[in-house]
Amino acid sequence: MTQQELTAYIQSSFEGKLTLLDTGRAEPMFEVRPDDLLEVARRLRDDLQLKFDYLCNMGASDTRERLEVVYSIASTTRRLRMDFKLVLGYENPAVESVTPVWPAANWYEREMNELFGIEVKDHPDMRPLLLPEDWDQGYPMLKNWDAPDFVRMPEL
Amino acid sequence: MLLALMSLELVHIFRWAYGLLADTGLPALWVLLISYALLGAIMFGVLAVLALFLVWWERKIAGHIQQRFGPMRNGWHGWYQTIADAIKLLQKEDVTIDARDRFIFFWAPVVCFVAAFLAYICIPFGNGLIVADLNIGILYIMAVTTFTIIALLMAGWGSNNKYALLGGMRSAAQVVSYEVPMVASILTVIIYVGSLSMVDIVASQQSFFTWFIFRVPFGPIAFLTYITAATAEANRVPFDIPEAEQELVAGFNVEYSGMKFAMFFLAEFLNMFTVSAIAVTLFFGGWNGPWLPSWLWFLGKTLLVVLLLMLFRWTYPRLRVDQLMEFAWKFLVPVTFGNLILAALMKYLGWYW
Amino acid sequence: MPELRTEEFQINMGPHHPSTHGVCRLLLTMDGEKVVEAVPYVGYLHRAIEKICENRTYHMCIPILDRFEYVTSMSCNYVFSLAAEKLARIEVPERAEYLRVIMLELNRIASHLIFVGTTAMDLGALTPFLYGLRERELIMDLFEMTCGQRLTYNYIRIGGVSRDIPPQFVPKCREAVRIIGGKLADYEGILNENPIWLARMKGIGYADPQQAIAWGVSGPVLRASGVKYDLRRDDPYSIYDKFNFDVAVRWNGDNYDRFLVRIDEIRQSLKIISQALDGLPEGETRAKVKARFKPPAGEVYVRIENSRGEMGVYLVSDGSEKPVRVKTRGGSYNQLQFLPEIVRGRGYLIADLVAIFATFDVIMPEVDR
Amino acid sequence: MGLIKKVPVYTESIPGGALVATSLEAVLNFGRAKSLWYLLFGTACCAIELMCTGASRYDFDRLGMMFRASPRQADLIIAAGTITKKMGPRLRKLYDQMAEPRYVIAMGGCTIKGGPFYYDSYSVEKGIDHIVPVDIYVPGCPPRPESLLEGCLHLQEKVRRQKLSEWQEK
Repeated sequence: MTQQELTAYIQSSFEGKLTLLDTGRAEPMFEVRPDDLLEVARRLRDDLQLKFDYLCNMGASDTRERLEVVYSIASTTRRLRMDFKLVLGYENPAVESVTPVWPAANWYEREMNELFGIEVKDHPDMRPLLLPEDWDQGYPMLKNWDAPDFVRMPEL
Repeated sequence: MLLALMSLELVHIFRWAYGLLADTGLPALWVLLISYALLGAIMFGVLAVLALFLVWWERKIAGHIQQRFGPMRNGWHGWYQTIADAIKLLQKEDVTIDARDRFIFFWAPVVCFVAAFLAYICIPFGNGLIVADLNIGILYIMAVTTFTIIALLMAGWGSNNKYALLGGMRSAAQVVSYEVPMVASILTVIIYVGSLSMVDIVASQQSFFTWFIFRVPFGPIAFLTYITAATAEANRVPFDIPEAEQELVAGFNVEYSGMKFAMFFLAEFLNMFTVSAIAVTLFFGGWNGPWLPSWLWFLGKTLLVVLLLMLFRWTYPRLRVDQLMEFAWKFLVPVTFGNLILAALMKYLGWYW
Repeated sequence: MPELRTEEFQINMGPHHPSTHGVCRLLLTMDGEKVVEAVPYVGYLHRAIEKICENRTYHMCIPILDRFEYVTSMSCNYVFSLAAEKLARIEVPERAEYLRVIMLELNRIASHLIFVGTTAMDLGALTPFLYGLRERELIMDLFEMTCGQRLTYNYIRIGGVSRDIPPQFVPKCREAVRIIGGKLADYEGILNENPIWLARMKGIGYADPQQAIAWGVSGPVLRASGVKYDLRRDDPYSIYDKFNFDVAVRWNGDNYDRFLVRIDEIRQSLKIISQALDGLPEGETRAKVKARFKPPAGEVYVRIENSRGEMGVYLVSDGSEKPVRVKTRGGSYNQLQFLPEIVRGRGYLIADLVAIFATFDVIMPEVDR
Repeated sequence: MGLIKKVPVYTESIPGGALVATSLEAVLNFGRAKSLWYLLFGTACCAIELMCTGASRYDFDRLGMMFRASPRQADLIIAAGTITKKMGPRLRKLYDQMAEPRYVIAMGGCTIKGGPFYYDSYSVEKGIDHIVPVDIYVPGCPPRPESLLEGCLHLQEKVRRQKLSEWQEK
């Protein structure tokens, strides 16, 4: 099942939920609305054609205009790979936890919550993961946050 | 001086000291005490040097097995490396944690050190070179070497540290359960010698073929079970779970530093030497040997057995606690008792030489 | 006799512990010797690699990502360069691809040799540790010959490799391959048939394949549980389809199989290297890449098969010379996440936990980034 | 032990005591220098180089340096690898648990001044000399085993030149 067939199949079966973004590259990048994330994720995993049972990577990224949460998934049996993302605003961003579908997302979500401040709803055990216990200086990975001894690299 | 001393028989030294002091009018008890103290001092000197040598030898053997040199920079092939270690350990600050059990924490290394030394009273280093030829020799040694369990338990409990406690508990369980096969394999020798005294045991193995290891079939089996149980007694790999570095950081001696740690360190090596000395006396005919002086034969054979123990350490992984216990009770004890019965049967039927 | 009141106590296999490679803290609730629950606390090596990369140009990110996984840092350079090349659609010359494969496989062998050493050391056998590192020194010489550094190479760059290999590299590499192939028999001699080793490793730490996939475990740990999933085959990158090698798979998913899978992988890597050495073409070793490398705007997630599983980089660029977002994914991250699932409620002793932790081969920079 | 610290005070007072003190000093320094037991402590890439230095090609054991697992028995801590803000207090606790004549080798750029890469990272301690007193700095990222061995030889030199009187405050 090549990438084109995969993209066509997804567009046909998920017409409302997953819209294709034209990044003009080999890997298809889809977009999903925050509220039907869980339902799409469950269908992606259980669909017999797709069987995306393996969450490769999940992370947030701050592109100065908006906050995105990107999920990269793959299927170990069907040799398929796909990415889809979720766009969130800057004021109190929140996303549902996909741990019921892919338990692998557990630590990714904890890290995302800690570094980006994206609140993850009904996550099994939300504890800080990487930062020191007494960290209270905001969310470091956001673009507008700078470390105290931050040295901006001079423009070339 | 050491060589001259060794050729003399210890009993002569005792009589010479006794005779010298007898006519000075000191009360009899004092004379006895002083002469025995002199013997004790000589024994302490010999064993301290021996322990230092063993520590250096183990690091060199480990080095060469692992394709590296071991201590090289301190003297020719690092011979005074252990002396440097000892001087350094002397200067270390005596770190005492305040949450410890004061009395037990302090006395644990002393008990361990003393237990290691007590066993040398009736080990025959050579012809006549024995401090006191007790007629219950081997039984005395067995009783004394189990003192180390108390020392390890005291160290484990006294240092108020979870790792140390685990190490202490493990060592108690291990040494107790390996005591049984060890004593049983010793009994197979005693049946044929008829007496517990070490000198008699050595006397019964005069010629080469009467060495106990050649009395097939129970001799070799008794030796193998004895050596396995002995490695467990001396807490050596693959039975060194009390101070398993990877699991319990440093086992029972996690809280000890400086001279206290040095005592544990030397006691471990002395235990190893005791255990191999007993193996030589029982199975390899003690100091019997054709041309060389008797004590040289004894030292050579014991160092060979010590080498065997060291090879174990650097080739085998470590057993888990429950596997170790299982091995002791489910395999070693039946084998040793079966061997004991076999030996007794052969003695009764007269099929031995 | 009233039932003996036993109490579970908590012990800290803390940030500094001989058997946690690096700084990982496991809070163990123990019932006597049995481990009831192991909760990992991480973050002791969190160096904020991703935040730093946002303040560097693309070429400067490569040495930073070297430290992302310092045991196989060739694959870190490679995965970032692959992502940048995919974004900018750069064609990598043939010789550079071959050199990259040779370096990646050599680095995989070096990482597995460290694994053999540290696993044996964690189970008490100190000698295989020294043997493993002795073989690894051969590979260190090869790397030093080409890129001058023993551990963090900065050799694979965007568009190819930094410099060509010296003439005596190929014969020395063939000799290293021959020696390491022979020495594997040594390790198997010491460890595989050793009854104590078998007793400590066989049947302990069973990882159920479905659960492993659900938790995102990848690499040798997954393949030891019977899932034949190797990115060099299933999501082919570079020129791996030119070499014939088979994926090392084992079926009963315990410690012993995780150990054997890695030994098989060393053999497969040796096979790949010898094939790559035979087919090494001539030609220049780097495509034309401007110093102020500005890829077109876009985002890509690229993943490769590293010695600890799937290593991926999610790269976002907006056309300037600094990346907008570099999200790195390492294999140990999910394996450490998966560890409590295996240990919970199976009554493993602390010695088993140390063995499982060793065969998971978790190193901390991948987890803490 | 505490006793050693009082020795120079008494020996200086008796005539000709200075000679005794200096010769005693030489012996004590020799003992400390020739057997530095280092603690198994490594956080990042430098820990791999520390392992290689302990392995068979470049061997620590030649210098009489044996690795010890518990801080109580170690008298040298080689801080190998990046020390993050979360790891700082732990390093300090380890240093405090070591027995008195203790030394620290700061191995690698990260432990000297935050390293060549992490100067603007928010979670890395810029050098460990404000956490533990450092004796020898071994630059390099990661430093080659030879430079680490040279660092140890320098430390042995430094230990041999220590004065007993100066030693009391340490």
